[in-house]
Amino acid sequence: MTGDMMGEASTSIISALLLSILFVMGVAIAHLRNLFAIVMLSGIYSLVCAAWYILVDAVDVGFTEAAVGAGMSTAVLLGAILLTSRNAKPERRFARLGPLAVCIAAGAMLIYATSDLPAAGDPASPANTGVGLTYLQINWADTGVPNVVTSVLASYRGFDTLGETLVVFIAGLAVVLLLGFGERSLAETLRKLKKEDKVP
Amino acid sequence: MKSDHHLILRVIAKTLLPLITIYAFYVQFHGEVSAGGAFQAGVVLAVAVILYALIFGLAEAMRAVPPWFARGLAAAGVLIYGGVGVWAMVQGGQYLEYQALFNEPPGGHNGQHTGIILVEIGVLFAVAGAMVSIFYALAGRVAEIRDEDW
Amino acid sequence: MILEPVLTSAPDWAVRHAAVLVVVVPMLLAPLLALSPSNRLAWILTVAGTAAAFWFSLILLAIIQEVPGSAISYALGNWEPPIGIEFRVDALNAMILVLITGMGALASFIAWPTLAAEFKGERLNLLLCAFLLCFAGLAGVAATGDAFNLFVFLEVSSLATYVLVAMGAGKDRRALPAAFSYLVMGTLGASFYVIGIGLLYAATGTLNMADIAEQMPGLSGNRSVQAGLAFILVGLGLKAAMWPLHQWLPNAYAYAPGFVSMFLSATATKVALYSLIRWLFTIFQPDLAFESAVLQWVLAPLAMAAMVICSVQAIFQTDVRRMLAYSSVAQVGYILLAISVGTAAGVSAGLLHLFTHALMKGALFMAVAGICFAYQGSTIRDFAGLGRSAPFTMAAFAIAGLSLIGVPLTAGFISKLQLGYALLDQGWWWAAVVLVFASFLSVIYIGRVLQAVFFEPPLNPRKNNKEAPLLLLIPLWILALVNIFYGIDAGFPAGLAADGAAAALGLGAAQ
Amino acid sequence: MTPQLLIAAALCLPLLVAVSVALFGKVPTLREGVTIAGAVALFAVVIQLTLLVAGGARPELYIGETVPGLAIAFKLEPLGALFALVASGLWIVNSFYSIGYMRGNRERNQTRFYIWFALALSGAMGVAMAGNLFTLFIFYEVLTLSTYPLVAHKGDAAAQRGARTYLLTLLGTSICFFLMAIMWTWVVAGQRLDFIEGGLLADAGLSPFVSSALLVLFVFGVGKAALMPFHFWLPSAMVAPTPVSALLHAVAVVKAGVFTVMKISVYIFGFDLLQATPARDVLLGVAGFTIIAASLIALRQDNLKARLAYSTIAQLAYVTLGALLAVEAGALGGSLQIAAHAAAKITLFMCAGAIYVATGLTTVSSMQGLGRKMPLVFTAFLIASFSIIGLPPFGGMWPKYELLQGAADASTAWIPAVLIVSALLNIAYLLPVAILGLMPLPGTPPAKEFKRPGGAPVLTVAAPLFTAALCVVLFMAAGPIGDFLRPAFAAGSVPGLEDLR
Amino acid sequence: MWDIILERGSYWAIIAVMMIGLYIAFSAENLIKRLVGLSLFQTTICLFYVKLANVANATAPVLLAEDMPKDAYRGEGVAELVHVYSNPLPHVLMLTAIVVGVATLSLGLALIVRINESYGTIEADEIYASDVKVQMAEDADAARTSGEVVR
Repeated sequence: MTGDMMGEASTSIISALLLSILFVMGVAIAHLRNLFAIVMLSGIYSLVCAAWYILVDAVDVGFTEAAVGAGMSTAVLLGAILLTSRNAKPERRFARLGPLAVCIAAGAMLIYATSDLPAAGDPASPANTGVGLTYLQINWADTGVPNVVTSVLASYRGFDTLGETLVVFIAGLAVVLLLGFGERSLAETLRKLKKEDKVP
Repeated sequence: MKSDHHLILRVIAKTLLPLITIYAFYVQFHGEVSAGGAFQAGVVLAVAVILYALIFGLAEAMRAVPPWFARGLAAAGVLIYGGVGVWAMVQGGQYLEYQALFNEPPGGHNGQHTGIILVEIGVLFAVAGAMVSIFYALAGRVAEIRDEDW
Repeated sequence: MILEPVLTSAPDWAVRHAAVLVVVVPMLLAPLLALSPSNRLAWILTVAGTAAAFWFSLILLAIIQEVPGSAISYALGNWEPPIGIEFRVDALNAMILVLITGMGALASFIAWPTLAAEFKGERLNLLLCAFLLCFAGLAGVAATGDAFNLFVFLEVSSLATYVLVAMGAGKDRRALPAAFSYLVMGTLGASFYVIGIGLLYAATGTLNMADIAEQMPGLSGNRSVQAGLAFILVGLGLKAAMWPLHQWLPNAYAYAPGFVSMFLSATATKVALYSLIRWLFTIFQPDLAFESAVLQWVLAPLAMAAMVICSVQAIFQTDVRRMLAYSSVAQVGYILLAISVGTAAGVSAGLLHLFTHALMKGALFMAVAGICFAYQGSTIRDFAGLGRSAPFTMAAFAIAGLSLIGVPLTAGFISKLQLGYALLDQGWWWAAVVLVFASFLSVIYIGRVLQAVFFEPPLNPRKNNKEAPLLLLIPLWILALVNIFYGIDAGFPAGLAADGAAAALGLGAAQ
Repeated sequence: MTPQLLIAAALCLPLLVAVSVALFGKVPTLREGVTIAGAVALFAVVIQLTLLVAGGARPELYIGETVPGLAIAFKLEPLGALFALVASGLWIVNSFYSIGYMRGNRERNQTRFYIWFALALSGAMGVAMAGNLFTLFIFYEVLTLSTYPLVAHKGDAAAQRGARTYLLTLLGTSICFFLMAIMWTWVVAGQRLDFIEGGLLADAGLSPFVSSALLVLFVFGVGKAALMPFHFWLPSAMVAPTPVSALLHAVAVVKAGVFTVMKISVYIFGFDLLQATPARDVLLGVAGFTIIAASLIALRQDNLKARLAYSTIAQLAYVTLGALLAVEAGALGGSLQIAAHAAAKITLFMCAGAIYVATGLTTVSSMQGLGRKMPLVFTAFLIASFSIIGLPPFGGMWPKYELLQGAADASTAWIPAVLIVSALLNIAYLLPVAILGLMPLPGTPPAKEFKRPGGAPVLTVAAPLFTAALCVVLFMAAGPIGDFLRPAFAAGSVPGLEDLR
Repeated sequence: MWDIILERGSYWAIIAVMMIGLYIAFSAENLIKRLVGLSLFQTTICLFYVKLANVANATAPVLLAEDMPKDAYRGEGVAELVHVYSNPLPHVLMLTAIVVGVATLSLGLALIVRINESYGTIEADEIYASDVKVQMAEDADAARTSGEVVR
């Protein structure tokens, strides 16, 4: 059992380390005004999150966060920065008090809530003995798929995933509606390419 | 983009792209037994297209994967996913009841496997199509991404 | 039983799967629209999809009404409820479903005449696709019995809504920041809701609403449950435009395309209010000490503030759509006030007002959309003299406006009367005073427009008289006549609201 | 015809008139002919109904419920019959007068005028015959909304401002107070709003606070009763054409207001509860104050119509006073005042209108000596003034007599004093108009020439003469009217009242 | 004392990070920064959920061979598990939330691009100021012309 306890302790330490890195990066993002740096930091933020997920046995979430949060989000953000501006203006000082109050209120509420939350990692907590445990127990018999996350995602809660697919679809649709297909600029670019072919 | 100072980049990219694509499909179809699944695979697939566009230019990418195709792919993905549900309904089950796809007795896993695979293909299409569309739309607003922009 | 023919004529599969088809049919038609080669075909499909959803929701209502107090449970994927996702439709959902699908059908009807000229090329079918997805999302929120599934559909409808609002940018660029701030606020609301769900999940280990409700009596002292309620309240309050979380609403409604504001005003906040009722009364019980405190000391004062402050703000608007938008926030206040009473009479009055408000605001925004289309303007000044130029449109507008004021023999009067009854019955005469005062304020802001319409000469003498397009006039008059009909014989909506209130209050206790 | 049909006819005839006027709007003669025919038919129907009521019947018409407890129902009893009779009868006179006035004045939008006038009458009929508070409230609002276009008839900025004040005051009081009171009544009476002999709330066991609050809400909520401080809509509505003023002051609107107050005190509260309500004494004081204050203000008005408007405020506070006395004689006096004041005030307004059409004059000071040129008009004015003051042999005497009687029964000593001071003030502000018109002081310049060749149109002179005659008839008919009304108050049992004759 | 910190400390750390995201989303005037804050906030909510699902000494919820008996089907009750796994349900929920987050982000960015095109700025206060200017001009116009109507 000592090995387990050692493992547990080292997990806790690494977890604390990662979370403090997240905290520092969050503060840095709040202070920075260079949007490029902000976007890059947010990408790294996602990567650190991904590492943390894998540390706490959420491999699927970690993978997704790395691909979606660190990869796709950063790419889209960079595209948007290219089209808009590179720097943010400094915020007005007095404008920060209201948000601060909101955050303190929400944070206080959450900390109040944690006093009755089960201890972190408790295998007997309601969350970990409820439906979640049932999935682990019945999954193999029901679906024959070893990865429980996959079977919950696609089968038990397949309708959620359908909704999620719709959300992605809407996002694509919305961006196309707002910005066009890119086809107009495609035609332009093609013309330019042709010109370049001819001129030199 | 016709200048040659990106030659190394291009060569590496050309070798990398098939690998990325294959990796996407690995992630997709290996999702049942290990970490990974259609969302991740879709994003990886989209990243392959994005990489292609970054190296070879947007126009080239749009010639390879036309915008209408990306959009159609996204729509088809949603339709596939929803269609599996309708199929189950037609077979007399509830919506999205994979067990009813082949009207198996309990314990048979064919329906579940087929259903999950189809559904994940739907997700793959939808995610890849939508992400590529988003990239095209954003990138299409500037005529070209110049080196100085990075 | 008025709905019996619907049930007897419906095929078996429709009856069996109605609960899910009401969402799935528009949801699967949407990608087809995106692929549709012609705009007109896309529009026809939209109308068909919303109409089909309306039919399914009528079937659902008919099934519910056959056995009073019953509920339809539809297990998706045939996984029994706590494991799989459940669609659970009782009298409350059925009423909301009928309302939003009905209003959605009318909205889809007017989409073509108001938009066809503006959005040419491939964009109209995509716009309609977004509309249909928004519609499906709202129906999903109303039908689902799973707390997290509710979030997913909330996001489906919200994302579609943001882009729909932003599509007003073709006429007024202010639609863009409006959509953006809606996006930020809406996302924050959804995130708060997710936090609340997480806290509840931590305490109960389940996501099924009925399941959570069952465990609730034993958890009344649990602090994470209390905090969960607070976060859910704020999250859904943001979506429902509860004062002071309403800042996104006026601009969003004012600058969105006409048919979008009509649809949103009649459905989006209503669905959020429905979920609020579901959470406050079915899942949490109002007799829990912390909740009754929230109802009386948080919800009621906020509601009254909304009623007075936003009505006053409405008076000072020069743009009719902004005025109607502020009025919507005030009306949300009415509904929340009724809910905060916490009795069956209160919830019933709130639901009735929710119903009638959808009818009258839908008609008002529809008329404004028609005027915007025909005369290219929506300030009060543009409305001057329209009583002569567009008598039919404006007559319907006037009827709906009177209903909003609460003039007798209109639906609005009945719901306000019920509201007053619920308040006085509980001895909240001070709230009733605020109610009548806010009604008086609505006389002023509606009166301003009506006076300009009927008694002022137009700014520039109009060369030709133009009505709103016929395709818009028909649904507009349907709504106006319904407003009057339910003012004379309110049995149907009042019965729905009473059943809905019973269902809202009863589910947790009955199980 | 069955009683149900009669009631339905009374409600629908004005609507029918409105529709036909809209159809025949292009042909003025036909349009006005239809109006008059409709008015006569309506009067005939109302007379039939009144005869039924006099015979002890209570004709009813039940339409249906909107939600349980909120029915649209009609039931005619003596008070309502009296009001319906006054309104429909004076509609005929007013229609004739309108023809003369509107044509003589070359007003625009005459068709619109006749349409809304007919709709307003429909509202008045509904108020008169309403069987419960809900129905009454509906038609009360119909009356408000349908008179708004009439008040704003001229369409200029002043008219719009006046009409806006008119509408906002009436809607504001009715929504903020009246509706609130109705809702509250609905709650405390167990989801009922019916008018019941002896009082709906009599057995509800209300605490003094609740009954006081309800009474205050009702009395101020009925803004049409023009009790101070909610009286200002009436002077500001003076921008309307004279036939409309006549409608407001004599035929329908303020009458509907005081009628509603009367009906609430008799059928909702009942005399016993009313006497036990602490707020009643305060409200009596407000009514007394209104009588004196409005009369004093009237004294200072030079504009004839404004002076008449304040006179109306004072005179109608009599009815409120009578209703609140909560004794039979008081209520009877108030009800008689409705009829008597209607006849007298419509005469006064029609005279003012006739003067305006003929000469364009509006101020009292410019009318000195005008009586020489328009003797008939000024004679009618004089007769009506006498009736308002309460001199025999004119209709206005009986209500004051009954009110004094009621004040004695209710043992309130200050009310007779108020009534006497008020009568003196009436003399001071009304009589000089007619008397100086007929017999100008020596040294006044001769009256202005007629603006309109031939003076006032015949119809605008004949109509006030007819109603002046009516004032005399009312003096004779007071006895039968009292007998007719008395059953309405029978349930409010204060024994030992003298017979009227 | 230490127990409590060990048990709750990770929650508190997550809450602190969460509030930074919320603060950025509220206070930033730059729209892109605001969106980044929003996405940080959403990401951190995922941390919270996953922390809830964490079970000490467990493995990822991919069944190991011992827990996959042959010919198993759910006839009578649930299976006994040999190993301890972390809770899969919050993982699934958070997969959904992450995808919703990126969808929102890209929609928001598309809006920002459009805003930048029509306003020339992506600072909230400047956009607001220019809107107010337009609104005031419209109101003044309305007041002037409605005055003419009354005349």
